[in-house]
Amino acid sequence: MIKETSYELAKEIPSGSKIAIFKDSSVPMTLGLNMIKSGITDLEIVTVPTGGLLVDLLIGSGCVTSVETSGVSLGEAGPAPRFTEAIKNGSITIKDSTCPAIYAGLQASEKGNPFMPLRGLLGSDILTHRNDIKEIDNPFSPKEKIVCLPAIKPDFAIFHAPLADRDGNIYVGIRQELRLLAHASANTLVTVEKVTNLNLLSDPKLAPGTIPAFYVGGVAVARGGAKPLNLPHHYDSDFQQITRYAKLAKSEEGFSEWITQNSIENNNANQK
Amino acid sequence: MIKETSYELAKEIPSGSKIAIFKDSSVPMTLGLNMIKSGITDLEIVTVPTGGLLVDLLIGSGCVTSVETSGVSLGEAGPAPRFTEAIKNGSITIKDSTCPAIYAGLQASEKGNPFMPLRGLLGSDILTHRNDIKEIDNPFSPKEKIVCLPAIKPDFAIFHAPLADRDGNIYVGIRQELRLLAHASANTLVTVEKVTNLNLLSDPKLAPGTIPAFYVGGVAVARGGAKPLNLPHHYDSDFQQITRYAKLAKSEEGFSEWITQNSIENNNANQK
Amino acid sequence: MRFNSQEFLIHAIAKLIQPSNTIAVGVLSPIPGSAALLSQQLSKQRKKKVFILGSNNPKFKTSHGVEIFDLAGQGRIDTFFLSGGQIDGFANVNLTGIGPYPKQHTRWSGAFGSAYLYFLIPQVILFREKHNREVLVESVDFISAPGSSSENTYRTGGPSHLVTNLCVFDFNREEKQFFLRSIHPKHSLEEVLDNTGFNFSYSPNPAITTNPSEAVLNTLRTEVSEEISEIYPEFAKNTWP
Amino acid sequence: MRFNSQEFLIHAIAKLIQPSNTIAVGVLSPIPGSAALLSQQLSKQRKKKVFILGSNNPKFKTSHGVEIFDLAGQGRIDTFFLSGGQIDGFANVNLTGIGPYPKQHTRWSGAFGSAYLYFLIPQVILFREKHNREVLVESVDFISAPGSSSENTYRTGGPSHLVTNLCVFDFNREEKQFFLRSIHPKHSLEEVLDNTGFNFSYSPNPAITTNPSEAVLNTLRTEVSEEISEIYPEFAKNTWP
Repeated sequence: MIKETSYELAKEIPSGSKIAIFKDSSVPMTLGLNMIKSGITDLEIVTVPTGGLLVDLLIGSGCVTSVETSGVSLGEAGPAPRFTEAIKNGSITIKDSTCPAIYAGLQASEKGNPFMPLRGLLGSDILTHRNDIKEIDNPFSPKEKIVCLPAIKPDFAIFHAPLADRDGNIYVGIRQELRLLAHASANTLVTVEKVTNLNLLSDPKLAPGTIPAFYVGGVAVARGGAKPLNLPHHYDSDFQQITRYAKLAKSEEGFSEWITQNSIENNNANQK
Repeated sequence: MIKETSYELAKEIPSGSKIAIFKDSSVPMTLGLNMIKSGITDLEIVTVPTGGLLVDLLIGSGCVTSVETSGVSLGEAGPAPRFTEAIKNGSITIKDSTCPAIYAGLQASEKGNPFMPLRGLLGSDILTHRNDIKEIDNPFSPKEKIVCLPAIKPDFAIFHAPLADRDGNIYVGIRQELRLLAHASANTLVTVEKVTNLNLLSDPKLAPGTIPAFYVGGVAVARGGAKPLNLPHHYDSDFQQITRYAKLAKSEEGFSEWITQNSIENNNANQK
Repeated sequence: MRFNSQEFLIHAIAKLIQPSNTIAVGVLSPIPGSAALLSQQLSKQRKKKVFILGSNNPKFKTSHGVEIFDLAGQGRIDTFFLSGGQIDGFANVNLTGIGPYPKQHTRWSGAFGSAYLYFLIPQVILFREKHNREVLVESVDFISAPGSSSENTYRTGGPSHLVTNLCVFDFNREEKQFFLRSIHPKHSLEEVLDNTGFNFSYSPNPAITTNPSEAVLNTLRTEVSEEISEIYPEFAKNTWP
Repeated sequence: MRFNSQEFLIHAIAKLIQPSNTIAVGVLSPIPGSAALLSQQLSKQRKKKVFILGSNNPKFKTSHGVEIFDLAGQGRIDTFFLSGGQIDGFANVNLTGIGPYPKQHTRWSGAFGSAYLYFLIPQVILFREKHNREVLVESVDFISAPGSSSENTYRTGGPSHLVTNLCVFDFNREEKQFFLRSIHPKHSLEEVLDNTGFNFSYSPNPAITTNPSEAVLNTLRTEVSEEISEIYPEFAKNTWP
């Protein structure tokens, strides 16, 4: 269950996998950089519900074939340059969505349901371009059209969390969204700041914020594994670093420069 | 927000209300006895997903007009005698369901969705007798019939919890199901063992197990408010007391005897 | 080594669920629960997962009441157990009651999760100790959960066996019929036929259900009895006094 | 008392949302966020609730990312804000991009929650500081979220106003058209007409948007600036240096 390195964990993910990534406070940056290093390709990314730095990095590194998303940006640091560029030149397939539709698709998968109905979307061009979303008559109000979203079933949920125990239980605290990712995905791989000998589910204070190991296929320690993004109560976002990325990544050359500077070294103990 | 007594809280619930009650570890027995004392009638009970002692008490006291449930029993103490009797003599309307269908109906309401699809149920006599459940063709696999459950929208969720703060935030710990009840219901009334001056949402260890006050319409202290049922980490079920109820409540006279012995006194400080 | 009837039934069920990786046990099911725990003990190297509804032990409980149903929907549960006030020859289960609905003269608790889990868990074992013509009927009065479904119903699960105090049946899903797998020692085919209200197929010389070995009994009386006593103290006290 | 343009716009928006009990603010929305907080400060006795996405303050955050959408679906949110790369005269919003889809030559982030929340929150205020013909177009290139819907669409929400650096529009849902509610001081009807790419109705002598009072400015510069600086430190620094 507990892997030696996050590179080992990254290698568990085959090319072509569908991957769910939560939007913030838990973005597995170290794991993502290790995936890039492992030479992974053809990923189908599902952003939950939006994406940022990691999604842009994976796209810029040529690892991605499609993105299902409600939006990708670097937040206050501006647009996501590699995402924007990939859309313009058609190098990735975009499945535009809206936040609650991504949640609903995952919730359908969580329940093992084939679909989830949802209000909204009708009359939008998002719907026009999503042939996989169906319109039906609301069976309880037949004059109403309602949208049915197909279940979204990722092969892997990946995220970074503060703490795991030896059994593979993961403490996520208030990030209850990660529970949905784990339930909806066939497998869940997690990097953590540290591993405790305590059983997280046995502590009544920690249990409400703990995802049981049953859903978890692998764990690796990656100290600072969400940097330069934040992990609440551990470290804040490094806004300067993200802004620097936003500027550099406007060109492919700049992007390569950033990647080279930030790539994972085998012998970098802090990011193993 | 914080009421003086749980009787005052009970009086917030008008006759005819639809009430959601979770199956265990949080059953608001004191509040329920106060509802009986207040003379409430015509309740529509939704058991989440099954019911026990409190539901039987409310039925036996003539407070209930209908029950939507996956099952009512006293667990190891045997059948729920007043429920069984009420079914036989037709004094309540029964809406038989199955556990995940009750959850799905509440989850539909939580999302503001008109319905939720669910596998199962087809070919059962439960479905035969539930005209409010619709069958449709699965829009993603048209040869498949699938059931659509209407949203269940209780007027009130009522439960007992270990702790509230002055603002009305409620600590439920691992009882995350109560969050669903609060989200799905128009209003939530809660009795607690005690009220703390600390803000529960500000403590990162307690926040994952806390329901925000936004959903909560009223709170009252009721020490031992789930007795004779259990509240984890506070007190266990009183199996003898429940068994005694199971025996007595087989007759109306015995039921009245139990109610008289256990009814809420105005001046009973421990159960106020 | 001597053993009691509970130990015998626990072992009989444990043998049926041995291949399964994830076993869920509903409320008020001490014998299936013990069988799941025994099966887990007997295959420790495989890291079998057991969920027991009603347990407060983090090892066996889910995080949310809906989770067991979600897990079944996701296909992550291999084995589950159901009982019935009535069970018929088509493996239809009645947990609701007898008589014209809704004012049934005999009313049980209700369907619980059966009307969902029976459709979605590949191996559902029916277990009812009391083997007589009142329980095992030709046709149930009320179908809480059907034993089989038409082609337009999504169904990945259903009945696999029926275990009683007399015998073990296999359920043949194609033929929608029970087949007598084995008779418990000291019971006879005649006894089974006399006490069963539905038709079932059988060979003229049915197998005999295996007794638990000494090793199994030891495991039962140590690890299993300890674990199950947390959830069913009364049952544990009666079975292993 | 002097004030800056941010303060003016915050006040203009706060006036529009005064009746509302529950206000939600999306990400990257410092001016609407400040307006929500101002409105909360100005009606303390009413216990207004403000949700601010992206805030880590328990006072303003939800417990789960999906909760804001669920709350909207439940009808528990009165007011929300949207912006747009393009906004047209029918209040259609484009947050996606310009050019033939999907390989759009101008690509923005994406629709975020707009394609849902616009349908379900009764008062949605469109806010875009930049008032010109590139933004306020006759017809958007891509409808991320439509301003109105046909009768067979469940819609309890939609556009109520559009606020820019020049003026405030009301949106008339029956006529599917904007009406010029007021022009900000120092700006003219001509300027609004020149810079708006869509037709709108107006009276020949439009009202002038009210300036914030001294009391309002004091509240803004104390309570509001303190609260918003937790979420948007850069914005707070620039607005109240």
